[in-house]
Amino acid sequence: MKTLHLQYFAILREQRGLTNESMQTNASTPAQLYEELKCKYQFSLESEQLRAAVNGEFTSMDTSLSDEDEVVYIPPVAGG
Amino acid sequence: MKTLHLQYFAILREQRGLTNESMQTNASTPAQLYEELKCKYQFSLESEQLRAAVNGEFTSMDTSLSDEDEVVYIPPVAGG
Amino acid sequence: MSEESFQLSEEVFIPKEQAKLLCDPAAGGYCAFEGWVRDHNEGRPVKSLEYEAYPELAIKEGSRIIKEAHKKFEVLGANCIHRTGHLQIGEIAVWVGATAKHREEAFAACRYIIDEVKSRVPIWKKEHYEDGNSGWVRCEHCAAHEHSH
Amino acid sequence: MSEESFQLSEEVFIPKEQAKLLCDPAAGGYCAFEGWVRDHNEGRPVKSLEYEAYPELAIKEGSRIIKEAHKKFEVLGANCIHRTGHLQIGEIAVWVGATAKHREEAFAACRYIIDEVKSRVPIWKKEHYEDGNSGWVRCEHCAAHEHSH
Repeated sequence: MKTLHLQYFAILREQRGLTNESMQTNASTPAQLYEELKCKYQFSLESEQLRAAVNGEFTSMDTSLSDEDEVVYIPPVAGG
Repeated sequence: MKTLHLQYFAILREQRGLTNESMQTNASTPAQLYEELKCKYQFSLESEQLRAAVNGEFTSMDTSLSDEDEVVYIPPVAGG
Repeated sequence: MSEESFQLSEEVFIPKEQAKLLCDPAAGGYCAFEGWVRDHNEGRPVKSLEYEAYPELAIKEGSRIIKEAHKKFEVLGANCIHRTGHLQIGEIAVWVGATAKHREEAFAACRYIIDEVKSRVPIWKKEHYEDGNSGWVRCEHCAAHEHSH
Repeated sequence: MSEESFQLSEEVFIPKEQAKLLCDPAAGGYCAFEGWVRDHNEGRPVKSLEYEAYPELAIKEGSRIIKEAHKKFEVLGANCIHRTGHLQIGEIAVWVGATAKHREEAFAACRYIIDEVKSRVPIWKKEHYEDGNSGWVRCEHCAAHEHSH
């Protein structure tokens, strides 16, 4: 089990009902973790629509997660 | 003979040494008139580099001039 | 190039003050783009907009885009500032300014920056409609789709 | 579209005041271009610039260009103002602003207007160089050529 720190933005923040949380998980990639979260919190976005950021930088959804990593899922952006 | 009114701008104004004049001429087109003026005042620009405006509107260098027309030669522009 | 070439702002900002930072006697052309909050989107009347950013990464990614513009085009200066929070119709959501010796490069850089910012920088837009509904742009269609099943 | 969509100005003007005229709640994008007096041209240090217009025809042709931009692109508003007289380094020689629902059209219209204005509107530019010489841009090469023969 590792501890991960999550921050939520935009639609994910609203659907989760909070801005950040820490959790313990066996998920080894952002993609795996998202499937867990999606199921638990009924997120409407599919994994394929998201990008992942780990420790403040964009990364692949299939990267390996380490203990204490900060994970953010990036829904489709719409700036400007 | 017809009377024509000329306005000069930019390099033509400087080479002519005045901003406008009226003159009597037998020239029947702006192109013909320009050859007359070029010779008389040693304008440096060639006829092919100029556009003509008659009575405040662009026109062909080969248009027919009428008595009392206002003629302006447009050197290559360089706005902005 | 300043470290603050890409900024987020919770407050109204004055484009002219941003433009001043780009003054340069070698610059012959200055191109600016402003994104304004429109009163409608895809036929639906919009009352206001909310912008939310992931600030840390937004600033990183935005600054990278400005650096790319410097590499791709012969710009003398380029800046971008993006609002966050609740905006009313007519407010400026994003401003981009770029200067160059010649206008071609100023236009190209300005266009590049706004295009990339809109597609890459983690900023999200929630539209509040006249009818009382609201939705996250580019995220809600899927949501609606999910709910209808 | 206002009759005064293309103007000449002997005095310094404030772009922001021009931009205000383009405010429109339906506009999502605003693109502006400013031509600034540069401190050099083709490698030669420039001290100041002089712009001379044939006012009657410049305003007619400039207004035609704005009308064309309205026809070619879905612009909501477009304006252009061009300085005349003696300008110092850094001063704004020309300003173009265009608004549209979407940024693509705002960029395209702004670009179209400045390109056409520069090539079609009867305005001439005389450069005063640091070395005391001066010359009418696009007219003097020929002059020099003539004199050398």
